[in-house]
Amino acid sequence: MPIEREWEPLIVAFCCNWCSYAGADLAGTSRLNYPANVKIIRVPCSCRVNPLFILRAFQRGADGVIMAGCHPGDCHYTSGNYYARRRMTLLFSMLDYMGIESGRTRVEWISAAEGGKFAAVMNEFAGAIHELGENRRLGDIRCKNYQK
Amino acid sequence: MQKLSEMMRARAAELLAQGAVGRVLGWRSGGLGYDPSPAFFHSAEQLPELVYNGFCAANLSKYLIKAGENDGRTLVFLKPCDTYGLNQLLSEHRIDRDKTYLLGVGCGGMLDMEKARGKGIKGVGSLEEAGGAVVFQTLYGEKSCPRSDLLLEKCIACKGGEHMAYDELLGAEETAANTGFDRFAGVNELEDMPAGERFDFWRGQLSKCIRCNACRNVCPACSCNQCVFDNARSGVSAKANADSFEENLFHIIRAYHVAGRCTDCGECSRVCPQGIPLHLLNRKLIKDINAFYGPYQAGADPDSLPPLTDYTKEDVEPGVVTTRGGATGC
Amino acid sequence: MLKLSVSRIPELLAAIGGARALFLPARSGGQVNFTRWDTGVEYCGEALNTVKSAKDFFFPQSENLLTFQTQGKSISITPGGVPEEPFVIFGARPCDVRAMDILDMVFLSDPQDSFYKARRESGVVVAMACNAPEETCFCGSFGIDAADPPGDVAAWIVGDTLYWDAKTEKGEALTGELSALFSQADGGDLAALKTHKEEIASILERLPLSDLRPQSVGGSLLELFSSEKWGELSQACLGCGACTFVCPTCQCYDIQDFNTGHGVQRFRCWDSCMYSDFTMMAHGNPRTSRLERFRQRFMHKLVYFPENNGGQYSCVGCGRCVSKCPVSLNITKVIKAFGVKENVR
Amino acid sequence: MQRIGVFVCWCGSNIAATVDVAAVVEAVRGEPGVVCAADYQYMCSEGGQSAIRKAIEEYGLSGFVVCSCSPRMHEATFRKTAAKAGLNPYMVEIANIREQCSWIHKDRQYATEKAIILTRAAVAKLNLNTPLVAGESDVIKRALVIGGGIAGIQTALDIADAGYEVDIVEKSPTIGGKMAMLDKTFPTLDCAACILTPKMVDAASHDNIKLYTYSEVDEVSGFVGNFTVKIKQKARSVNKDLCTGCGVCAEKCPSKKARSEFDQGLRNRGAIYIPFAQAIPNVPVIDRDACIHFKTGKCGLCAKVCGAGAVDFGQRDEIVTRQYGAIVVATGFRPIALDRLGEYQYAQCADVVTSLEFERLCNAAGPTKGKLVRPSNHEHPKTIVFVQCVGSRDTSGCGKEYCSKICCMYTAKHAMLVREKYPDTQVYVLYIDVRTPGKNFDEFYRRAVEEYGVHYIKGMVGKVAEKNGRLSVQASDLIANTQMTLEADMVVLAAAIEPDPTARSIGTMLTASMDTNDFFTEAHPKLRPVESPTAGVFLSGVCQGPKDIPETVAQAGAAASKVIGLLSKEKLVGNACVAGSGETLCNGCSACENVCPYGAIEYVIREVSDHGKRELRRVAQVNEAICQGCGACTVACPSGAMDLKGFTNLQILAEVDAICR
Repeated sequence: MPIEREWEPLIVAFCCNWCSYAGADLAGTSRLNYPANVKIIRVPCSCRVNPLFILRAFQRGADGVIMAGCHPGDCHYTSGNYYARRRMTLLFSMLDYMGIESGRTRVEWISAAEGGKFAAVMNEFAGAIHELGENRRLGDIRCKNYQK
Repeated sequence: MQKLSEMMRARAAELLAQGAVGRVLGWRSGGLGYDPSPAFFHSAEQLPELVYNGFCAANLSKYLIKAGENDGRTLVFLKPCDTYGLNQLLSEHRIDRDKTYLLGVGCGGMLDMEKARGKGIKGVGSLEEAGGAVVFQTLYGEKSCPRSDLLLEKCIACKGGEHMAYDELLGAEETAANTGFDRFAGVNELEDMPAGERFDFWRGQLSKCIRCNACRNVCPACSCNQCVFDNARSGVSAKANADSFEENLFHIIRAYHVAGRCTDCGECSRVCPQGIPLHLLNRKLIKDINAFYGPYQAGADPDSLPPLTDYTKEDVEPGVVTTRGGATGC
Repeated sequence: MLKLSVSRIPELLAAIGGARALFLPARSGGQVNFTRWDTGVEYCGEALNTVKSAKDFFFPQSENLLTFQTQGKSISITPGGVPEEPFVIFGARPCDVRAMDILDMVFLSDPQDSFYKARRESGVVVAMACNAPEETCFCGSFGIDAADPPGDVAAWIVGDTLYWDAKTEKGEALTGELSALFSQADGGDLAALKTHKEEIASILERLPLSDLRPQSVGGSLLELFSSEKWGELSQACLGCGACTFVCPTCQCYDIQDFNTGHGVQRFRCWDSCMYSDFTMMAHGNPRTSRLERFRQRFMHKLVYFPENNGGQYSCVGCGRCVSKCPVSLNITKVIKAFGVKENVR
Repeated sequence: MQRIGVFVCWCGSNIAATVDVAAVVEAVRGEPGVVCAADYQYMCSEGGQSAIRKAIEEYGLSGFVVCSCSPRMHEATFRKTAAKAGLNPYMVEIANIREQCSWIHKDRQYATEKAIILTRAAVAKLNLNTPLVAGESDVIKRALVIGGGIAGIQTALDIADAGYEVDIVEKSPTIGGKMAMLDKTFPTLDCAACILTPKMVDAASHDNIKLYTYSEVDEVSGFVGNFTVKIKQKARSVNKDLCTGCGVCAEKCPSKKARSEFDQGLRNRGAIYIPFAQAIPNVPVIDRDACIHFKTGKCGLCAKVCGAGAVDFGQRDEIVTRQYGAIVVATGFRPIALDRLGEYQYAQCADVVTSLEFERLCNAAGPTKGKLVRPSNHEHPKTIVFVQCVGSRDTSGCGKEYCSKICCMYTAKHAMLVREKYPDTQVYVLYIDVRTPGKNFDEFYRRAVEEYGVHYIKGMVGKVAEKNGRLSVQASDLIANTQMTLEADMVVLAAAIEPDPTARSIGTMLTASMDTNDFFTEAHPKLRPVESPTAGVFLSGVCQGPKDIPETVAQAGAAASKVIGLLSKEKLVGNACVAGSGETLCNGCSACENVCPYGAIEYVIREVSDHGKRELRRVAQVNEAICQGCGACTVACPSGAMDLKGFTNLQILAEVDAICR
């Protein structure tokens, strides 16, 4: 039952199980609203997020990808998010260098206690992606019929 | 270089005779003067075919992975820049140092036949490197060209004439001094473009890719037994580019997989049949790593920890990509 | 025999390209490749060879065969459309044109490849003689005359004149459309053309590979197959597909599925016998070593293919592999290695 | 191909009010692998669970998806449900359509759409699930405590009382640590020895406790539940079993040049000595560097006078190897060296002493028999200046940046004790801040000021100098904002404390992470304060950060209870979602090894069969007992050889595809 409505961005959020996913749960229990087109994928730790996952999301038609993990120093696995931070910094810089709008990718550190921050970040990010419009530069025409 | 070739043949013969090495890894002359191929020599009888000239750009260190399956040591000739790749392979346990005998050879910079063709030099019958020039005997007459005009990009951006590892040096004096060329100039240029133009540039370049995998297979850092792109079970395998995305994916992931491990040997760009400036991807990562995590030269020290397997609590946040502003991109 | 001033080639191209798709060698980003004509696209005649051959237009690197969707237990199939768009290839070299005959032997023999067939029928080839063959050329070794191109139309550029000679019905038809542009060549022209051909011939004789003889690859199939030489020849091979993908006669492909999320696209794409996953089967790969893969490529071109196709070698001596192999391995080195010595310079 | 059931929970109205659960059920029926789908009011209820079990039976499900609240809430519940019905518990996936859908979206249509997509993702993932079994390993029911101070003793006693064996390894000849050196303890002013020595005796006499004094940990291998530790017992040169502890040898020893460690060098001791009267074990040790016999081969008097014939010059260091299920670090602290803080003239003036030295000077068992005198001339000091934060909260780089925490209180204690015993003595305390959080702490400090008339001056010491036999202390009064000079007979420095220097090497042996100050880091600063991130390693006392005695004892008990919890298990059930490496893909590059936070990956040379070709290769091997399943290695691995069970690359890609389609 597809609904007729104006274009809305598709956003994939990779959340680490211990902090950010719990933060998302807290946002829920606190009934804090954020756009429905933010879809969360649960990973044990931000260091589990392979650049391939992010590129795959863009291939399949995601307009923005955000990765959320424990604050540096608070990683459940002590150092996972430090590795993730380097990985994402270099990946994002690379995508930017290849002309992919840098606003489409983001990393946020959100603790289990920061339900408010989670909702705020998602609202803000969704807004920013809406501004940027459809991801055409890194999409795969086989997967998505882009609006003319 | 003629002289150096002779020294190399002589030394190789000695070491083979002494039984110090079981085989020699070098370059075998081809019929066209500019087409030597990497080759193993097992006996003194084969050595006359061993050459060393301006067209021996191929880095031999990766062949040591397979050579290691044989017993005994392998004598390998390495140009200064080749030793970085060797060290990287050593640090990743792909090569057994004890089974190699590193003979560092001097290098005056390697030459690019495409550049010669670009200068209208065709129908080459034979060629000779005389001093600072290369003299071609062609069907359309004798053509001469200064060496410096024919240097490969990787040699213009030479890391310097120092061998990072060797058991013995030959003709190091032949080595040309570093040109002092800014290897990041090309990266800066791109970074200064608006995102849209950067995108168009890379689309234009990458759309030429024919997925021949030459860049990957020649790369000393790409030494996987099986590449994810060849592995049906990886979920991302792909043979030919059925969509522009796949061109991007392949080259982004490849550059990413060698990030912090790429020694900037420039082989990827040298071998690309379509002339895609792939080194501009790797150099971007090298530039970022230097800027974000401090200067790092992969392959300079086999015991150093690659930046992506290391961290500090004070590392920059990924947001730097958006906040650093136009000068460095966005 | 028709002629046209070289200065009017842009008009000619506009006339052809205006009516249908036109592909011609053009320079972009340092490389010369067949490019779809559009205003501003200039014919690059001085380049001997394009990086990729004209093979693409009949046998593209990847093409969609069909798409299917599954809904619960049901499945619906949408066949990929057979390409019918008419097109012209201008400026293909004699070697590339001969390569098409070789591809025909594969794709037009039963069972016919409908996609290839359709493209072959709707494509017209204007072949251009080689004014300045290079040291990488050895088309002569395969009985190709660079001075006398095959194709639907044969063309020469002599000085500032383009000569045009339709050789097939398709060629005639095309020529008919363009007749307004051409004038008849006179006796003087024919003489000039003749001397031009002789010049080319004399260059061809002096090419370093001119007396390379594939026939000199001696010995029985078994002897060749089990020769010690393969080990030495293949040891430097990187196992990349550069040679295969620039080769005008390589015709191997793989068929793969791609799940788009709303359906599965079944497409075929070029494959290379140099790749470790070439002809991968349930049990694994029939050729697990670099040596076997390397041997396969050259045994196929020089032994198997001729055995199955009346002596036709699966190589046209275009020399692309000679100039493009990252480590300077190529078929000429193989032929020399196996060749009877006196045939080899 | 899986046979998947999808069960959509209403959660009463929590979900059903905003998500059209029936629509979700219908939408996912056609998904690959789905053979049944249903909704129910409360899936987690017994009714809901039995409905699932029935469906498993009826449709022969290989796994199921529950669309409900957060997996953090009920994943465990539904895994049990699966197990009860004979399914592998890891063949369950949760689609979080409450916290991450119905509770945050108002629009029913949007919420329903999203719920469908989240469910599809869960189904897509489940299609690739494989049964997982958490590895099990035995637990060796013995604990090792490294360090025999109050922290180590208390931890050992608590563990031993619970019925488990404990070994204490103490590097010095006796247990007791720093507390044994103290005179009185704040805020109660009861004597340290009176409360510590009984515990020392208990430890020594406890059937479950084995003491390794004058011993060091030499090597640690293994993992949680199964450590192997090599302990080096240094040669005492005295046979423990024969010695009666009469102490004659120590009295008779002609060499009296060595300075007593226990008395902070304020007194000399013999080359053969017992650190202090209540030392445990009460067995002397020969300081071979000081012993005439070991230096010249002569003397040997101690051997002659020993009736028991216990002196054994030939004794050698011994290595004992022991197995442990858990290890507690209680390596304690020491005052920092003051040589980099020249302004205090500590090295130059005998009457400038550290607080720990001051403890000994006040201690009845100390070098002065408890009579407080100036070390220089043994006269009774008329004026004493206490200086706080000596090297603490120091950003100059000469000291430590952190607060040593205990100094404010013990300085107040010292000041009070002096005024108590010698009312004629003037006592000044120079401080930056007085920090007295803790039960009855501030009251204690106020008593020092109000009842005992101790002069507290908020000031920093500029310089201490010796002037005709006395000390002049230049300081700035930060409140009066004036410079001032105090004439004093004695200056007592509250030196910062730092982790014992042996901590670093022990941390390395245990692969237990430490902070920049060499304090051990805890698994979680708030929620797991007595556990090291390294499984099976626990933290007790100051080795984790500055603490006073009550805190140390409390933490010691906490660490003990964690150890008891571990040792009480028959088997350790590991984490099922662990990394694993495909050996044919592994290049042996060590990237995974470099990023593993737990040292769970090791490389082995193994014969690998690749396409029927057998060859020896260097390949990664994950120790599933240690792996915590973070996945850092999976991304570091370029060839994709390393993957994480339960969160495989293909599973996550499938989720991405499902969400983005």
